[in-house]
Amino acid sequence: MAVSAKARSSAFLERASVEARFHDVDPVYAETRDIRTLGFVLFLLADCILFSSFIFAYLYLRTSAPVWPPVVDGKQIEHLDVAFGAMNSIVLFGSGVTMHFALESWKNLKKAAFNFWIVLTIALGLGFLSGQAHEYLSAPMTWTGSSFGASFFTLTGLHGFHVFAGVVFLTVLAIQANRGVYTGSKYFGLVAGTLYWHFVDVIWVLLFFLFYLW
Amino acid sequence: MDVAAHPVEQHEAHDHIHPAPTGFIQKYVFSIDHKVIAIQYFVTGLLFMLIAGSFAELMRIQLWNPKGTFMDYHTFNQMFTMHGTVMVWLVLIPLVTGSLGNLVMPLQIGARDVAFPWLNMLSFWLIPVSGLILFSAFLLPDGAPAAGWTEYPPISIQQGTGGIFYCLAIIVVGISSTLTGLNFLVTIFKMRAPGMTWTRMPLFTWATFATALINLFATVALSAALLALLFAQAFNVPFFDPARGGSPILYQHMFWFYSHPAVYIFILPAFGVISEVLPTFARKTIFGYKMIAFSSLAIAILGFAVWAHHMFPSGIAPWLQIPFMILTYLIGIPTGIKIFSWMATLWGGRIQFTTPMMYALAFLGTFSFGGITGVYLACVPVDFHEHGSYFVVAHFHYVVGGGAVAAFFAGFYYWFPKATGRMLSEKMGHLSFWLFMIGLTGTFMPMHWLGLEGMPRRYASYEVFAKAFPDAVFWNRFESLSSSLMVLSVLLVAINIIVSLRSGRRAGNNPWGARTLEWMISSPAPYYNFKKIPIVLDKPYDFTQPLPYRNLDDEHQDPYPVPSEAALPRGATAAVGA
Amino acid sequence: MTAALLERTIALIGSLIVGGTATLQLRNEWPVGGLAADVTKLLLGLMILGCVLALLASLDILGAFAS
Amino acid sequence: MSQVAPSAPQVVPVKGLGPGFGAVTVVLTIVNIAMTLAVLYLPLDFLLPSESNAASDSALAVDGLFKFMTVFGVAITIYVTGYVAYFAWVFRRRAGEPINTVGVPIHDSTKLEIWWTVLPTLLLVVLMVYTIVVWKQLQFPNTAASLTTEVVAHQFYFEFRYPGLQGSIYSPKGEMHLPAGRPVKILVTAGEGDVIHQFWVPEFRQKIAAVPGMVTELNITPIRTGRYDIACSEYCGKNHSIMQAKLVVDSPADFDKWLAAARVAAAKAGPTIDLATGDAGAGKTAFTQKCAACHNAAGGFDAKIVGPGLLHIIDDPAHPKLVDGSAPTPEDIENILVKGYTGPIGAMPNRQANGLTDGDIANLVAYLVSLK
Repeated sequence: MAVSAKARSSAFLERASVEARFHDVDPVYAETRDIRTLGFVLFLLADCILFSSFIFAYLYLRTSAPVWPPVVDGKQIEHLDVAFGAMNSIVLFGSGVTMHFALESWKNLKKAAFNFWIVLTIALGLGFLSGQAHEYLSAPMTWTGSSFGASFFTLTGLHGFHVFAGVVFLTVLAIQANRGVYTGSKYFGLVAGTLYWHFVDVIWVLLFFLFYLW
Repeated sequence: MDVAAHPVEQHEAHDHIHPAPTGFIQKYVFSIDHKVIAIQYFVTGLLFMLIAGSFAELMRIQLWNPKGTFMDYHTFNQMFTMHGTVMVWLVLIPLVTGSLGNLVMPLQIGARDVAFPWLNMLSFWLIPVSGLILFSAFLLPDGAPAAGWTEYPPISIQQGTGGIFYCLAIIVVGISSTLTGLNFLVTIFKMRAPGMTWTRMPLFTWATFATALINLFATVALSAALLALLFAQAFNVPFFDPARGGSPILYQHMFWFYSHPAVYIFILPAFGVISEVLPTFARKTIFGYKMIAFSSLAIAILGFAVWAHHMFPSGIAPWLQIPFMILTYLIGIPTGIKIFSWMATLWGGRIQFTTPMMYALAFLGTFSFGGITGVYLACVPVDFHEHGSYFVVAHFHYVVGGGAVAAFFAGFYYWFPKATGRMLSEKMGHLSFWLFMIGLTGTFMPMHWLGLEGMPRRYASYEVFAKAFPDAVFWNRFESLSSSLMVLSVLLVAINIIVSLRSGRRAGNNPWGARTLEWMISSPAPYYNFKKIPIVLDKPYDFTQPLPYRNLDDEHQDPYPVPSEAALPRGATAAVGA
Repeated sequence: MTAALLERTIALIGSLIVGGTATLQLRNEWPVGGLAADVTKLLLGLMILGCVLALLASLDILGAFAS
Repeated sequence: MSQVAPSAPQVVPVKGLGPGFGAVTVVLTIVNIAMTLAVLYLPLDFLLPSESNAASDSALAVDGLFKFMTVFGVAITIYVTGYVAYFAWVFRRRAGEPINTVGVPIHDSTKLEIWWTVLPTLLLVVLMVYTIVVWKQLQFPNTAASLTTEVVAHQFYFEFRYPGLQGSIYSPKGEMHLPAGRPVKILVTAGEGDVIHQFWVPEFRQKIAAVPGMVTELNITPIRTGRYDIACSEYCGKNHSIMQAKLVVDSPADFDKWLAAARVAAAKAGPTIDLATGDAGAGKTAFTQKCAACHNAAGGFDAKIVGPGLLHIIDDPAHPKLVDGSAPTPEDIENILVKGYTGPIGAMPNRQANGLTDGDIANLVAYLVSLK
């Protein structure tokens, strides 16, 4: 789906003419959209703090532990399965890419393409969640066993909850888009959904590194 | 300064006016008008203040007798915990940011409402929900949470399910204040009147901006700490259990990372109120506008880096104490700049002793004293003696009671006419002021030396200490009596409100002759605030210059506003220009 | 073809495809201005970093603990 | 914007620094000097911690720092409240003053602002240096401690241990004894599974937290004999208010006499059991009869039945048992077998209740040590 710059600019011109024909661009909307975008980005920043607090807790406990991964009942917990983690991460990053295509196709007023990509994104999101469920079932430690389990399950659980909320968010967006709530020029909901989805990907980049690769 | 010199493109985007709210529910219960929400915050805040205040009174009665026979220890522990928790999260933050911030900030920047009115309504309605969860903990078999408003594990998670209700309630109120912070930030960033650059914004809006920064970024860290505490208590997750790799000190780090910025959430809007009240009643421009504005930001940012001064003797590594001590000392400098600038504002003014001004002048005294005892606690070796003693209780009640609450009352008496269109009674105002100040001094001044002598905090009985220092009994009784004066003061505020709402004198647009935008419209302001969004050309504070606004709703606005007779103490005015 | 090997190959190929597409998207998005676009660029960049991490993990360069 | 009522502001000028500014400054300075002298030299025992009740070298250092800050704190308070009151009075609106009078239009003076930024910064730098000097003396004393004692805080009592004597020689109502004039290191922790307490002796001007699973320390040289109160200053549960203990500072001679007497008393408490004669096999049978009901010999610390699992009890790195964080020694197992143990999960009966002879204890210790 790589689009060359020239093709992109023609699409841009075409879209601008479409918007002009629509005449429904309310002058206030540009203002409202900027306000909502700033509000949503600040919300994502606040969410970052939530994860960084738990990451601080994980780092604090890990650096003050005599040995890592910690010993429980005389046995040292073995490391997490990196291969499965890598595959699961790719599923989530893939859904980030497909979501980006979804928004691009909506901007280019290709509703069919939008539906295809957003459904694919939701599917990949659910795939990641099932991967996480498998990871939890086969995890070498329990939530209450040690500080490693406490940090791992709390952080990835919180992230999993955010992914689940994202899937619900995207499903609602897909339904609303098809119901015509969003037009060619007024689609802030979709922008917010994409930003949120990319945010959830980036949080996983950090968690993947902290728990699997370090 | 005529308009031509300042080409300002007309923001027609703001000019649309939503249809008026209809019906009682939409107007007063589920209203999205920031002014109505401010009044809702105020009423809820005052109600919780009375409840938490009565908890404090029960504690004072308990401490009347060193043997502490009035109530059993566990009840007393619940009392000081709920007093602290309710005062911090359901009284001070909602009153200072929700009530004053909501009422004044949108008006001062010339906006029609906050950026997200629905979110504003949700933020308010989370407060009663949180209060419900918190107070229903009293019905639990083990009663309300009883480990202090800090709820340190492991004791907080061994004391019955009250701790879980505490976590849930404070996460809910945390969501509310995070959303309020976000709402105010976006409003101040995006919805200022045309021409109002950052250095032309009123100082209360500057303070609300700095507070919103803290609200947005610090409160979520608290939600994380309480979520971890909830998991630790409900699901036995070993974050804080040393036997399974956890560390009790970890909670203290996560908790105080929020809770020190939280005390700046109380005090920054209080600074904003003082920066508005002093110029108006000294009839003189604020001294050092830029320094005061940037000091607010400096305090907000430095506030994030000092949290471990609450944990000096708690077992953190000795070398770690020094950086936090130094950073805490640094916060003294911007605070000092503010206090000296306010003093310079008084110099050469024409000072009227209205009730808001009385509170503002007293604030300069009590808050400075509280700030200085804060330096004692920031100094590590001295803190080894004073931590966990009544000296700490004295310090923060001077800064919170004499600082944030006194400044809140100044803001309340100052903006009550704008919110309701009625003047409050000056006589009752002065009486409640003196009761509050005398009560505050009588209650909390003796705590300084009780703490220095060695009376620990959170003790339901102090027999052993009283045997070592017999004068402790006298001072504790003196405090218990003085605290009743503060109760009278708050009750008098309530009476003053009820009386004034019914028969207070009409307050016109601008009873105090102030110059910020909220005084340019009617009292109470219409739901859309401004028919035409004004244009701002300069800072509002210079009383010798005409008003720096264009395109005001009131064509015949007097360029040099003067206080109305209703506002001045009796016999203080003469004919204009005589 | 053990399960682990299958996972590694999926991760390897996947990280190349997703990483490549994401870089393309970032390049297309680069000229666009505005807060939403800037934040998207930042997040896409970090996601590309995530793909690189997944790539190195699949090749057992990172996260190769002698378990 | 038509010019309506001509209420142009009437500026009330101020000559120089204002009427009586000099006089007020002089008065405030005199009051300040008087207060400084009072703070430094008057024995304001109740208001300021002073020599009369300082009982450790660190107390003197902290009191010096406290007085230094009080001098400047009092000065700032006097000048701030003094000037605010003076300004409020001198620049008040006079009765009958025209309504449109306004103050002098000065909105800043960089000279003044530089002064009140630089001066507080210098003051804080001086305070910082002085504080770090005192802090270093408190945290890292140069004289080695002649005695290391251990304080273990439990819910609602302190337990004091002295070196050379196995286990605690004091019942919960016991007193802590310290020698005057000798540097002492006090290791402080809380009992296993207990909560955070704080060991505070106001007369020493020192406190440190007692955190379960962590050892903190205080370095003190008591300088005055006498009886003092130890208080717990961190909320630790229902009876936090009555969690106190007595601290007796004796003269060095008295202390040595007391310590020797305490050692004899501890020795008489029970003949020291010769652990070498222990036989693991016999220990195993004794274990199954008397201990298996509450303890699991095959499981780790978490394998609780009533008490903790005892596998790897000796060398389990994850659970530092003893006060100073090192792995338990056979003597400690013997001590628990003799004295019993009250943990958060339940209480273990002592040797009389379990009916353990010396031989049983030696065998059990051998068996438990063998559980690798």
